[in-house]
Amino acid sequence: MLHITTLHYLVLGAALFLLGVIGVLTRRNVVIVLMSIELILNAVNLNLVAFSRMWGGLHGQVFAIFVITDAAAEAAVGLGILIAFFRNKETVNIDEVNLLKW
Amino acid sequence: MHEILQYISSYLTSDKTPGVAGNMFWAFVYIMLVFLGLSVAVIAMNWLERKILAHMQVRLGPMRVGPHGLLQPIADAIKLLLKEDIMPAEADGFVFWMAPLIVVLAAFTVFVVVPFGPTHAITDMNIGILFMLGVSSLSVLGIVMAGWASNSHYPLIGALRSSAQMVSYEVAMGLAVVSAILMTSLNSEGTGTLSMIGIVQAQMAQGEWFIFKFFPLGLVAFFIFAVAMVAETNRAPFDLAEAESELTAGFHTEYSGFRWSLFFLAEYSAMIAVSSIAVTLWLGGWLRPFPNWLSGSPSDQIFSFFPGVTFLFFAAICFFNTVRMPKHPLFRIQTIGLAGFGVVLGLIGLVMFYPPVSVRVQDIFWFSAKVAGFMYLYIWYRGTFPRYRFDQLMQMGWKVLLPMGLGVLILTAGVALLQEKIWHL
Amino acid sequence: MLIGGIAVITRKNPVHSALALIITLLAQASLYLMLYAPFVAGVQIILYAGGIMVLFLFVIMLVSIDRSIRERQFNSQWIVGIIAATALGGLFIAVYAKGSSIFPQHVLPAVENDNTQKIATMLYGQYMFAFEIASLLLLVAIIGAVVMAKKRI
Amino acid sequence: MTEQNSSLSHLDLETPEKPFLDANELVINMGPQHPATHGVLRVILRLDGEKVLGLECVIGYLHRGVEKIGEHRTYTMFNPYVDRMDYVAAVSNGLGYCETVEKLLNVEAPPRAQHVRVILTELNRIASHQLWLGTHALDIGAITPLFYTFRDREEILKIYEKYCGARLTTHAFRIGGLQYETYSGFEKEVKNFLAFFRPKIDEYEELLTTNRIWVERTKNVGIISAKDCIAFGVTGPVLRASGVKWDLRKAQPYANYKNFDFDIPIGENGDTYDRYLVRMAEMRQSVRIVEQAVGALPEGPIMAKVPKVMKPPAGEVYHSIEAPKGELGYFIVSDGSTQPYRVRVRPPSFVNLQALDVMCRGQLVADVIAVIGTLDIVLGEVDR
Repeated sequence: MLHITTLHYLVLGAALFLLGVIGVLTRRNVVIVLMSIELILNAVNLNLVAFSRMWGGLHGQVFAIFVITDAAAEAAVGLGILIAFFRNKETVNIDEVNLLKW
Repeated sequence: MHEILQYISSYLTSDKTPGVAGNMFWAFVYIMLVFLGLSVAVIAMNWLERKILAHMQVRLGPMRVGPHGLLQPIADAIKLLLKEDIMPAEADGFVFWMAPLIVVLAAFTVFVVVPFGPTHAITDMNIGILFMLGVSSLSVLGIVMAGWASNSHYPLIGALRSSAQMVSYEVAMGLAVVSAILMTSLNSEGTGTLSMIGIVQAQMAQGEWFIFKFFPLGLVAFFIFAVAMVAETNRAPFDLAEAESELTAGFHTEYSGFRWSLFFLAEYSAMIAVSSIAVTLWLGGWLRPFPNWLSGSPSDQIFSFFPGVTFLFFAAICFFNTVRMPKHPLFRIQTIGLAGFGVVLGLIGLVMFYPPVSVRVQDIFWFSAKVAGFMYLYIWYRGTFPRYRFDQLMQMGWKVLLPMGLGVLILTAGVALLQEKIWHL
Repeated sequence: MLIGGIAVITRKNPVHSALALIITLLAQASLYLMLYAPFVAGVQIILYAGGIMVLFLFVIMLVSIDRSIRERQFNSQWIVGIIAATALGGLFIAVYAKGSSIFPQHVLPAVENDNTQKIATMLYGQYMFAFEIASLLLLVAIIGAVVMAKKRI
Repeated sequence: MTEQNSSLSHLDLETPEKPFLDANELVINMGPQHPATHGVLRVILRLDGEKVLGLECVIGYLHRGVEKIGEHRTYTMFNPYVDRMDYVAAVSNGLGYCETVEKLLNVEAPPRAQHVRVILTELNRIASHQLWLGTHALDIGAITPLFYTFRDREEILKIYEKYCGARLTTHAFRIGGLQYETYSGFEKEVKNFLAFFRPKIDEYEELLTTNRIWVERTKNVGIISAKDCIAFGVTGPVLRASGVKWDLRKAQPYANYKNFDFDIPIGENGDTYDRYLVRMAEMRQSVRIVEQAVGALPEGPIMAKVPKVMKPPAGEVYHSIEAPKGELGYFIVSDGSTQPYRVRVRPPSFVNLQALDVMCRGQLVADVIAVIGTLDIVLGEVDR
């Protein structure tokens, strides 16, 4: 039987992280960019929990909870900005976000 | 063969739930039992709701299919299954198909941790209550998906309304739950628990249901939960998502046939699920009234008669109505059917007097009786209250229940702390 | 889970992306359970799947999506983006290939019974300050989101 | 499509608040097939999110040309047609028409006929208010009152059925008096009904008046000031709920209302809750009137002397009565022949419906439904 070791989790986390990075860098839709950021955060969380399992402590899990909190805050603010932006410019394309003030 | 039998019988002496004991066979049996029980409960609930509501409104309700309309839900189910399954042309097929499945899955999965008795649960989780709240909140996703995938205005508005409603009332609900969980930690070790079975055992150990704990704090928390749970399940008076006079049927307007019946099933099982949370947290779960005061052989005996007596009572109602049936040849089959139903109920009742059965059934009976009380409340609300307006609903959630929940939480914590200090002094 | 992740960044329709992300998150919750972290898994389900994703779906439905589906999906620097990501991936591979030996092959036996209590003790004990800061952060986020989304300030 | 465009183009109401960049303004079509528009009313709503910026009613889906039909029938033949306008208050319609023609002919119904007319009309007012209460509560989400009111309305309809054979479109009166003599036991049955009905009003009130959700849904919803009411020509309970003590039964007594003792209930705020209270009080007053009328029912003939072939003198007449929904007026021009030259009806629902826009502006969508309910419109009367 194959043992799932920490390394497996880490590789999975890295792959997720990469997917997130690709999403952030290439997509135009702001909503999808925000979702890609969530992917990145999740990859980090996975690593944290996997390490916490590896060392047998719970610090990693506590940190994961903090990261989830931050993700919630980030999503709320990001989506708030998005709505304000959409109301003014009627678009959700990140290319067209080129003004700091309008 | 022998090993398998041994594996099966080894669990019978265990005092754990099959999930915790890791016995796959019994876990499977329990899952099937819960699923079956739930389906029967939903069918019965459907009939009872129509009947009770009708009698509240000086009507008779279903009377045609079977005696007193007893077979009506079955006829309805057959009709729904045979109906054409319509999907709007512009709908997003995959999401449209997924949505009812998600809602039903979320509604059924929560029953994994519902404790019908100290060992009568599929499994006992360390994070039981958290799991229940989390999984039941997943049904919001299904609702939003259903509303969006229908590609139509009324379902979209309905879906946005009901999801906004569910998300906001979840906060108040969570606060009420936390204050109950806080009460579980009031023992000599000072360790609380999130496990559903643990919560009931804590009530047993502390000698009172949490609804009476720190009177009136437990009662207020229970009240908050009771209001929030009606809003969670989108029932009257918080049924704006399905406000017939405004939005036809809300998020499932475009659904028909089998998929619609899935939503229906999910709504009723969600009602049962939240009611069982309330029962577990505040009303002592499977505990019978006064488990500590009236312990000992005579009262144990008396209380063990309750399930059987209840079924005999139902049977008696059936026989009473059999006598009252019109004496006309046309009604002969119906009369015989009603009498037969009464006989079946009576036999079940008699079986429940048999000691081994009565002991095992008792926990389940008390739990179901408490949940049934909540189900009656749901129907009663529907017959009594007008519907809230959306802004009033939000106001109620955020400006009344949320501050109340916070206050109760802080007060409970304070009182618990005081008690602990005094205890130690 | 990876399929979900890929779907997140490739679907044209943001709603499909969001659903794929939900699948990813739920898969991750089950991984947490496998890692004996039930509390984190519960939080993941409640907060991510139940809260954040509903918020996302809400916003997607508020901003009309009909137009954005038909448009170009990837921005103009996508080549640069892919190259950068590939480089990062190469870095990961290199690191893990080199350092795989430092990870223990055995699996620690773990008890899950008091996981929640331990996390609670840690949150309110050792990480009290961080916890408070997190709550402050959430407060700021609430105010920020309300201010941003409000029509007139 | 063109109809909708044209009706939208002259929807030039000034908006209470300017919507932000017009991004959120939404035009929604409610009806003509909608469970809460009480028939085939179509309402075009302009919304900012959930807030109503303005609305326009599109009517005429139930137009049957009642007034035109009147020009081609003799005075007697036209009598049953008026029952079909406000079909939940058919008796009131008939009373108004008969009295108008009597005024034109210069005859007066004998006292016994007058008394029976008052009894039946007031019973009709109760029935109409009951129907209003049931459907209004149903719109707001309380499903139970509907069945209670229909149960009790049934008793009134039974009395009608025994009296004239019809339940809804009764055609109970004739020009100059009554169609039929009362059946034996009529008085007793009416008295029995009153005894039965008094506690029922308390039952309705018990369900709704102090119900927190009901109060929240109706208080400060759809407010209309007395000034606006008068400007729009709004009459009936809607006007009285705004605080104007105007009831045609007192202001220009017809039939023999001046012989009966009753009060005019009025409200203060002119909101939906006040209209509810006013109508509940009116039911009680109706019970009072019927009680007095049935207690002093005089003997005598039921028909005045009217010619078999009615040829009223040339001229015109306007007569109005207080129907359950407001002022119901008939304007008849006679050219001396057997048929009216022109019949014009002033239906209360039609005039009251105009105020819908003012009452709904700045409210939420859910309130529109409550306000349509509280106006108590019957589309048969609006469209005629």
